[in-house]
Amino acid sequence: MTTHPLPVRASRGRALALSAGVLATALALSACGARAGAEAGAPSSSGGESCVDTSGDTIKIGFLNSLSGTMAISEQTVRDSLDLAAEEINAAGGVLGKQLEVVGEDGASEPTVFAEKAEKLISSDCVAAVFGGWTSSSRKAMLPVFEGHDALLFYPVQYEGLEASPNVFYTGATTNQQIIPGMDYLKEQGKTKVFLVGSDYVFPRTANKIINAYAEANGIEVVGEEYAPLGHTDFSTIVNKLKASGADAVFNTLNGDSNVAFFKEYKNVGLTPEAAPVVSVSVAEEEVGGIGVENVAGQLTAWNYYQTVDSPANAEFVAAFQAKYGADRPTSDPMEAAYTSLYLWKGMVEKAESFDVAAIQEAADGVSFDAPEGTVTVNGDNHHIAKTAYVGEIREDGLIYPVWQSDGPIEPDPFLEGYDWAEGLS
Amino acid sequence: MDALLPQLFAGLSLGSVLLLAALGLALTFGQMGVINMAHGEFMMAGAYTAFVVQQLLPDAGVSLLVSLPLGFLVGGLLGLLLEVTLISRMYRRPLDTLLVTFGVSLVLQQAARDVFGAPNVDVRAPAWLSGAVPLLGMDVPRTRLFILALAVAAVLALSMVLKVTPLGRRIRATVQNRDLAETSGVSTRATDRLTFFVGSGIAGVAGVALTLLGSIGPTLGTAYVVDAFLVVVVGGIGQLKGAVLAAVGLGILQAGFEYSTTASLAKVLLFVVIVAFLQLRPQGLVSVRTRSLA
Amino acid sequence: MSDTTPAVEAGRLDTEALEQVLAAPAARFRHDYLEVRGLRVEFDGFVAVDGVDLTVTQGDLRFLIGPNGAGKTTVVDALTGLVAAAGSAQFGGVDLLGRPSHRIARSGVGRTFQTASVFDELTVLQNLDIAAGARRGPLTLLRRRRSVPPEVEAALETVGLAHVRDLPAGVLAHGQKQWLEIGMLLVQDARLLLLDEPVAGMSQAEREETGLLLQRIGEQRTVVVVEHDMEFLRAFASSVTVLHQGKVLAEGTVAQVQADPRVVEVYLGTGAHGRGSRTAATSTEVE
Amino acid sequence: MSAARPGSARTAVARPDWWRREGVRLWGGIALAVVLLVGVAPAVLSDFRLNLLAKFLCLAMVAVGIGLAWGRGGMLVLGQGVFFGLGGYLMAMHMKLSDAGPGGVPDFMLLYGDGVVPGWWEPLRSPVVTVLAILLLPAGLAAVLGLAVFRRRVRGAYFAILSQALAAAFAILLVGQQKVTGGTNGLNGFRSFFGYDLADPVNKRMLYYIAAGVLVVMVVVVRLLMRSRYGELLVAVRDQENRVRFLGYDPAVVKVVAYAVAAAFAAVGGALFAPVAGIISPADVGVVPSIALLVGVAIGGRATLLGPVLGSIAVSWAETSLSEQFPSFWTYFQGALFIGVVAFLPNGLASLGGALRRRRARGSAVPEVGPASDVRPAAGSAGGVPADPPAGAPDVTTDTVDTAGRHA
Repeated sequence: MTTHPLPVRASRGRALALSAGVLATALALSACGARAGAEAGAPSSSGGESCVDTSGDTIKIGFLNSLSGTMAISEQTVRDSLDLAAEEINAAGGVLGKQLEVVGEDGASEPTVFAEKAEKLISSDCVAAVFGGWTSSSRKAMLPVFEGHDALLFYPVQYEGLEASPNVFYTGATTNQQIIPGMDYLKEQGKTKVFLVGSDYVFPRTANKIINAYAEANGIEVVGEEYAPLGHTDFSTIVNKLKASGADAVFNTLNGDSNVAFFKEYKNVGLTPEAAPVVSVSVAEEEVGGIGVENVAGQLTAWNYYQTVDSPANAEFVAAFQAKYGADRPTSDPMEAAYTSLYLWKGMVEKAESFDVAAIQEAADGVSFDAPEGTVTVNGDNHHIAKTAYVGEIREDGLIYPVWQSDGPIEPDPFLEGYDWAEGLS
Repeated sequence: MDALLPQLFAGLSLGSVLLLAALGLALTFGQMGVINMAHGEFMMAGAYTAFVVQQLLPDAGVSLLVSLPLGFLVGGLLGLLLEVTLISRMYRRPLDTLLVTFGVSLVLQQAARDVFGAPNVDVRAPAWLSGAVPLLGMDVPRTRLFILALAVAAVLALSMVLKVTPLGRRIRATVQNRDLAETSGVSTRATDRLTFFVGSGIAGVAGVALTLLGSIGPTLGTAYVVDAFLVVVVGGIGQLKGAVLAAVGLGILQAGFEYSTTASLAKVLLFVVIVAFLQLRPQGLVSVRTRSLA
Repeated sequence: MSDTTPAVEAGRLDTEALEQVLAAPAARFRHDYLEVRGLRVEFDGFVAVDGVDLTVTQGDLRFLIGPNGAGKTTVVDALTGLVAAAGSAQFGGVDLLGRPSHRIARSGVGRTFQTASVFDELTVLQNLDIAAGARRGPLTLLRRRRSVPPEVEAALETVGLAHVRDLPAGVLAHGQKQWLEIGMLLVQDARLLLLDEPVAGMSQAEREETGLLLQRIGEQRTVVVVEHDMEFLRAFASSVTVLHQGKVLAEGTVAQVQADPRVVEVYLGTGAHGRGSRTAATSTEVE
Repeated sequence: MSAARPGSARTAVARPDWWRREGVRLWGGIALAVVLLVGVAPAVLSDFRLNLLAKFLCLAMVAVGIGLAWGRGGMLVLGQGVFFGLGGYLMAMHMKLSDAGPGGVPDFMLLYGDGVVPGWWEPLRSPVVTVLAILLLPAGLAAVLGLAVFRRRVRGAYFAILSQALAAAFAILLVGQQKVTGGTNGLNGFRSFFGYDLADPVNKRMLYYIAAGVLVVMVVVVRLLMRSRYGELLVAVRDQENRVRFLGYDPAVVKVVAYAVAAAFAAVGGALFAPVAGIISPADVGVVPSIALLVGVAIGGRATLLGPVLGSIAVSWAETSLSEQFPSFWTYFQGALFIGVVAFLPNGLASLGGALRRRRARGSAVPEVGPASDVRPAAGSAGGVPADPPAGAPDVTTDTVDTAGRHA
C-alpha cells in the first residue's frame, strides 16, 4: 500500500487499520440505510408494485417445481401437465390474445430454494402468476414472498388446510374434500377401529388431528397413531403395533418411498385389504408401479381425480397427455389439479379482462372449468375450489378405479367451519 | 409383554438388514480404512440389478436367486472400478476419500435417475417368500427370515474366506501391518483391490435383499449409508465380530426405542446412545489393538 | 531426494550451544530416576510386555535392545500413556501409568518415535517453538510470536539447524529430522528422554555426533534409547537392558550383556524359536 | 506439506520487497474484496440479486469456519449444518416472537400446536439474549461435543461420521417437533429484524451490508488466528496429533477451540441467513446441505484464507444459475467437482494459481495464500495432504521442491 519499504509490522498495522476503516464505513452505511428504512415507516414502494409487462403480445407466467432432489419424482409430473396446459392454451390463441411465455424454475426440493425462486420469478422475471409447489413446506416458504409482493400463486396439491391467502389459489383438495370423505367411506363400510400411520411432518399430523376429532364424533376408535421420519425404510415395528392393535382399517398419510416399505411389510405379515383396508391419501397412479401392484392391489385411496374417471374432458386430457409424453405415463390427481389451475387462471383473467392481481382476485369467485375430474368452481372467499371427492381401489392393472364418489362437488372448507366436531381444531 | 418377542424379532431383523448394509463396509472401512460414501449406491446398483434380472427372467424365484450372485458381481465390479480409478490414489488421505466418494455417489444416483427414471421400480418377491410363517406364536414374514438367513450366511461365508483362504490371510496380514505384509511378499495392491471387490460385492447383495423390503429408487442407498457407518464405528474396526454385535445391538435398540417412543425420536436417541457409548469405548465393541490405532 | 539442497544437508551439532541448554542447575535433576516395576501390556490376549522391571537413574544412558517384537517400543508406549499397562512406573516421584499422555509429558517425560515425526509443514523454528510452549497461557498462544525464545535459539544451534530454521521441517534430511526431535525434547525441558531408534537412517558421522550429544545430555538427565544398531550401542551405551518376548533377559554394562550366553542365543537364533506361526499376534508390535 | 505454510514464512534470506509484496497481496486482496462487496455489488446488482448474494455470504461464513476446522485443524466437519441451523433457528425464533400478535404466540404454534409458547422459547424475546445465544450456544455445544469425542481420541473418519450422524439426528429432531419448531415447514414469514421492517428494500440492503461486514471480520479473525502461535499449534495437531500430545499439550483442547470457532461462525451465518432468505427449515441443516457446504471449501482451497469464501460463493452462484437450466447436469457437475478437485487438486483451485505463479517466479517467491507444494510431479505421491495421516506412518516422500530451492 505504500511505495517505499516498510518494516513488516508497520505495514500490517496499516492494512489492518485500512480494512477496519473500510469496515466501519460499511457499518456506518448500513446504519444509514436502516434509519432511512425506519423513517420511511410504511413498506416502501417497490414492495407492492407489480412489474408485469402486459404491453406485448406475450405474457410471462412462472412454473416452479422441483426438478432435482427428493421431490423431483412427483413434481416433474406436475411440470409436465403444466407444460401441456400452456401448450394447449397457446395453440387455442392464448389468454386475452397473448401467448403464454413460460419461465421454468427448479425448486430443488428445498423450501429455501422455493422462496428464492419465487422471489426471482416475481421481481426479476415479472411473471403474471406462478404455478407450482408441492410440499406444505414449499408452499409455506413461498407464502410470505407472494403476500409481500402481492403476486399470485396457484398451488396444485391436496394439503392440510387451515390456510387461505388472498395471494394463493388452492386447486388441490383441502381436508374436507379428501380426508373427511375418506373417513366417511370407512364409516359407511362399518369400520370402527382405525389405525393412523403417517410421515412425520405437517400434513399427516394435521390430517390425523382432524381424523381423531372425526372419529370421536362418529363412534370410531383410533387404535393407534404412528409417525415415521420422512424416508423411513423399516416398518416392522410400526406394522407390529398396527397388527397388535386389532385395527379394521388403516388411514395412511405416509409420503414417498416410505409407502413402499410400509405396504411390503403390511402384506408380508399377512394383513390384507379384505380384513383391514388401507386408505392412502398420498399414493397416486404413478406411485403404484414403484410400490408394486402385487403389494397394493385391493387397497384404497382418496383423491379427487383418477385416470379412470369417466368423462369426455378426462378422455381428452389423458389422450393429450399420453400423446405428448408416452402411452405408459399415467395421469394423477396433482397433475390434473395443476392442469386445471392454468385453465382456471385463464378463466379468471378473461373474466377480469386484466392480468392485474387485484382484478383477478375480484373476478375469481364463481369461475369454473370443465376439468378432467368434473366441473370445478372457484370459491372467491377462500380461494379453494369446489371438487368432487372419490375413493378408489387399486386394481391389478396399476390403475385406480372409483368405488365411491361424493354427491357432486364439495364446497371447500379449509378451516372446517361447517363441521361441529371440528370446533377447536384450529 | 406380548410385544416383547415380536419386537425382539423386529430388532433382530432390523439388525440383519443393518448388518448386510454394513458388512461390506466392515471390510472396506473397517479393514482398509476407506470411507466409501458410495457404498449405498453399490447397494442401489444391486437393487437395480435385481430389477433388470426380473425383467429378463419373469419368474420371481429364479430371478432372485440369479440376482444374488449377479448383484455381488455388479457391486463388486463397481467397487473395483472405483478402487482402481480413484481410491488407490488416496490411501493416505482417508478423509478426502469420503468427499470423493460422496461425489461418486451423487453421480451414480443421477445416472440411475437418467437410466431407470426417477420413479421407484418394483421387484416382485417370489411366492415362497410372501406371507408369514407362524413361529413362537408370532407371524414372522418370510422375507425377514430370508434376509436374516442371508445375513448369517454372508457373515459365515466372509469369516470363512478371511480365516481359511489365502486371500483372507493376505487381507488380514495387510490390515494388521501393511509394510510387513509388503515385505513378506504380499501384494498389497492386489489385496486392496480384492478386498474392495468383496466388500462392494456384499453391498450389491444387500441391495438385492433390500428389494424384498423397501423401495427401489435412485436414493435407496442414502437411507442406509449413515447407519451402516455407525454400525462399523460402534462395532470397532478390524473384526467382523464387532460389526455383527453392533448391528444386532443397534437394531434391537432402535426397534425398542421405536416401540416405546416414536420412530423419529428413536433415531435421535440412538445417536445419543452411540455418542455415549463411544465415550466408554472409543475403539468400538471389539477391536484389535494395534499401535497404529493410537 | 535428489533435489535436497546443500543448504539442507549442511549443519553440525553444536556442543557449545548444548552447554547453554544444559545450563540449568544440576540440583533440578538430582532426584530424577525412572523406576518401572512389573510392567505388563496385553494386546487382545497377546502379552507384549510381561513383568518388566527397569530402573534408570539420572546420569545414565540406558540402551534398550532386543529382537523384533521383544516389546521395546511397547515399554516406551506404556511409559508415555500411549497404551494401557499394568504394574507401576514412576519418574521423579510421579506415577506415569494411567495418566493422559500430555500430563505425562508435562511432568518431564519426552519421547521420540521410530520414524521421525516432526511437523512437516511447520518451519524448524515453529517446531521448536511449539515444543517450548506447552505451558503458555491462552493469551500468549493467540498472539503471534514476536521474537525467538532464548531456549529455542540455543536448541537451534545445538542441533545444527539454525541456518534452516525457516524451512519447513518436511524438507529436512532424515538425520536432521531426528536431530530436530532431540532439539524439541531439549526445549520441552524433558528430564526423562525416551528415544526410539534415534540414529536410524543416519550416516556414520551423524551417528557419531548424535551419540556424543546423547552422552552429554545423559550426564545431566535420564535417557533411555531404544536401538538396534549394535555398533552405536557399543560406542555410547553406559548400560544396557535386553528384552526378549516381553521380558527382561539381561541387564548390565555392554560387556556384561555381550557376554551373556542367553543374549547371544536370542540374537543368533531369532527366527528359529518358532515365532513364525504367531505373525498375526506379533505384528501388533512390529518394529 | 501441501497446505499453505502457516505462521511466519519469513526466511533468513528473504528479501524485504518480496515480503512487502506478499503482505500487500493479502491485505490488498481483502481490501479489494471489501470494496467489491460494499461499493460495487450494491451499485450494480438488483435488489433480488443483492439479496441472493447476501445469502451466499451467509453460507460463506460457514465456509470460513470449515476452512479453519478442516483445512487448518484437519477435522472433517460434516455436520456444520447443525450449527448453522442452531443460529438460524435462534434468530428465527426471536423474529417469530417479536412478530407475534397480541397473545405473543407465533402464528404456526396457533396452527399446529396448542397455542402455548414453550418455556425455552421465552428468553428469546429479548434481542440481547438472542444475540448472546447465537454467539455462545452453538459454540458451547461444539465445545462440549468436541471435548467428549476428542478427549476419547475419536478423530479422522470417526469424527466425520459422528458429525454427520449428528446432522441427521438434528434434522429429524427438528422435523419431529413440529409444534415447537415448525416441522418440515421450518420457520418463515418474518416481518421484522430487530425492529426493522424486512419488507423494506432499504433494510434488506442493510442486511446485506451487515453480512458483508461480518464476513470480512471473520476472515480477519481467521487470518489472525492462522498467524498466531495457536495457528501453528493447530496445524501441528492436524499433522501429528500424538507428537503434540507428547510435547505436553492436550490436542483435544486445541481442536475444540477451532471447532467451537467454526461452530460460532456457522451459527452467525445461519442467524443472518434466516432474515436474508426469509426462512430456515430442516432442509437447510441436514446431511446433504452440510456436505454441500464442503464443496465450495474444497474447491476454493481448504487451507487457504480466502479460498473457502470465494469457493463457496462461486459454487452457490453456479448452483443457482446452472441448476435451473440443467437440473440433472448440475448434479453431475457437482459430483464431478467433488471428485476432480478433491482427488486431483486437493488444495483447491487456489493451488492452480499458486502453482502457475511459482512456476513463473521459481526461486523467488512462495505464495502466502495457497499451498506451498501442491504440485509434486517428481515425487508422484499422494501423501501430501493435510488429512490426518495415520500415526506411525508419516510420509517419507517429503522431498518438497520449491521452498528449498529458494535457498539454493
